[in-house]
Amino acid sequence: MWPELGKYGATVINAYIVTIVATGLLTWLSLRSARKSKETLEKLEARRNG
Amino acid sequence: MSIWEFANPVRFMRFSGKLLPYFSVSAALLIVTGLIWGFFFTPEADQFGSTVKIIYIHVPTAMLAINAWVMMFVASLIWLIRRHHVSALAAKAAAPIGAVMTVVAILTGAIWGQPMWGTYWAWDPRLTSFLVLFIFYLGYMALWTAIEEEDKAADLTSVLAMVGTVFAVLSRYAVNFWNQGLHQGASLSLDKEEHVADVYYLPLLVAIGGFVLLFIALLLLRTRTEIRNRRIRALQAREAR
Amino acid sequence: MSPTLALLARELRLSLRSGGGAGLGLAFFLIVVLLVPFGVGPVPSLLAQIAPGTLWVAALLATLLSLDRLFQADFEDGTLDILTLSPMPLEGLVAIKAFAHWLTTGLPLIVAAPVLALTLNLPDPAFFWLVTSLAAGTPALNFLGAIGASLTVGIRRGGLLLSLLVLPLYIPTLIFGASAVSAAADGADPMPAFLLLAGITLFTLALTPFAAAAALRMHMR
Amino acid sequence: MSLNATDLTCYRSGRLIFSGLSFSLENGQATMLRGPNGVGKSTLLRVLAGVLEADGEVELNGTRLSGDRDAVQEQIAYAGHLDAIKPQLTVAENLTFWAGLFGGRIEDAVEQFSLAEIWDRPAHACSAGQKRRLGLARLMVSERPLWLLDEPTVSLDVETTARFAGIIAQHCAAGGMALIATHIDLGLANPQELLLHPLTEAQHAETADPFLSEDWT
Repeated sequence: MWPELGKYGATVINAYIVTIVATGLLTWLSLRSARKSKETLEKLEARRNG
Repeated sequence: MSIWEFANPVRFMRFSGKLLPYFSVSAALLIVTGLIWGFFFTPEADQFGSTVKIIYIHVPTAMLAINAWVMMFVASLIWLIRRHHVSALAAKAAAPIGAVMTVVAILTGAIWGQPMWGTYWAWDPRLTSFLVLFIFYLGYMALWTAIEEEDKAADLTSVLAMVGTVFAVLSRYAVNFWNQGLHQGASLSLDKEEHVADVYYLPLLVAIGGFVLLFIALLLLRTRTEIRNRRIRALQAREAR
Repeated sequence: MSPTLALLARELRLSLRSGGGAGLGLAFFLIVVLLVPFGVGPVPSLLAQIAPGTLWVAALLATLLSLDRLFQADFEDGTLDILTLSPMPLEGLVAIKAFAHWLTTGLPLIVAAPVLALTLNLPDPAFFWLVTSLAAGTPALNFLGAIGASLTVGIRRGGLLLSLLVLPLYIPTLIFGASAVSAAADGADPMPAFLLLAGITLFTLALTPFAAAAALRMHMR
Repeated sequence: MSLNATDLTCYRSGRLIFSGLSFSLENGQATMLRGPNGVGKSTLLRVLAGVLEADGEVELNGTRLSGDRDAVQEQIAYAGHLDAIKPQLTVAENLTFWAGLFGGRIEDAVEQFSLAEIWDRPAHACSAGQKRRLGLARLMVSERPLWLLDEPTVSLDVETTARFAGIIAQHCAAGGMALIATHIDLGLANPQELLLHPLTEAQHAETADPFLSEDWT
């Protein structure tokens, strides 16, 4: 199943790892800030309406 | 109904909230499909060996790195002309995504260059241009954070996006001139189109589609965050009065 | 006295007075260029090869040094408000201020560059092109700087941000300017690079007053 | 000449400063702009000068600010909180610069504001009152019909204030106009008054900021 990567194996794996880590980090940070702002806003709205 | 209806933040929130899950799921599906297909089920190329598999990540991220800036340029223009807040905030939200894509494109390019050129970094016009683009992203984001009044920040970053676009393009050609002028550039490049045969083309297309959808999903998510932050600050300012 | 001359005279006077920073850029230019041999070693052939780039990069950094005051003082003391009411359009005002800035920072560099080039062992045929390329290229540095200065006016610690914004804009000018000198030093034809350099400068002179004036108006409203 | 403002509404960073403001001034009139702190007097003056943007229309001698801003601005002299003086330059250099830029004559201004005694002094060595005199002298050298003055008498002594009131009266008598935001009585003969009222609670809630929309979900 695992493909034969030959002498360039490390190169290919590294490139994939870098990409996955970077986009994963970006997505995680985006989600985290989204959650934070959503919670803050909900608290504010609740206080305004309640 | 005109497209500008969505420039209203409230309407944008409703509509983007509905779309976001679809974009997220399809982005994940396409990226996973494209990358698995590319990584496991495509043959090696004569010239590149297994490093050809890097195109499935390098090409989409490089495309997004440039197109995110183009999108910021258009969004900034819309803000300057029609003064739709969502447009300015979308440009702000796109910058970090574009910057990360640029970094990934540079890193994957450098990692690929190591076995191909014998060095991680060659002042290849393409790599160099991406480095320049990255600096433009940094400056753009830094200007956003430096100005406290949001509308003023939107105005000024838009001007920077205009000027930056012109000079990013100029730099691209200048860098070409410079590299050829000084020494023969590395002629081997990862994303030269003639190297892409059908076997690689289809999974590449899927991966590109996946990354574009990922960009849209992240853009919607981050724009929503920016809109919420604006509302938070506006509400807090009103309470403080 | 015409408005243009009045403004130009005031700008020159201000930059030559204490705290104006006209001499500072030149001193900075000297120091940067003289530091390079300490960094790379005193080998004449090596210095000769890096001389064009060194001189151009140093010129670029020296220009940057006093840019942050270009509009800052006028913004802080209310002069900018009055200037917008003057018969001169804001675009013209930006152009004159940038031109005055070039007279006090760019021009001295052009004069000092050949002397410093001697210490770097620049080949003889390149001297003419060093001066010519700096004369054709440095105005672009000042005018592009005006964009950065107008964007960062009124920002705390704007000087650092200014460098980050302006330096990438300098890339085309740097490339063509240094290439022209290098080509002359190597016995090649410097004209292609020089013409492109001049083109970039003309383009910049035409574009930047509008961008910088727009940014200043945004700051004031 | 005449100055007409129609339905001026101004927001600063999403906050309403004043709304629906209309008034008109005739030539030969000095008008006191009055109202409590924070009511938007400075903002109004800057809007009229075309430095700030506002909804509504300003018309000076039939020229609309939104139509031809340069033509309107070329009839205006503005003096704000800041004197726009360069401390490195002498009084003479400061004033001749403004005269050169606006194309006016300096003799009258030097005499009226008694600048001769400090003529060659660097501006950084001047007292606050002297700087203010220099700043106001700019009004005369710019030779513009409409003066927009924001607290012009701050740091002036009683005598100079009286003299300045005389200068304003002179300017108006010669067909000029002046709109002056001030807390003190300048002692002008029958000046007009323009009173700005603080916003009501309802107006306070009013906002142009789409991020404060009530139908948020």
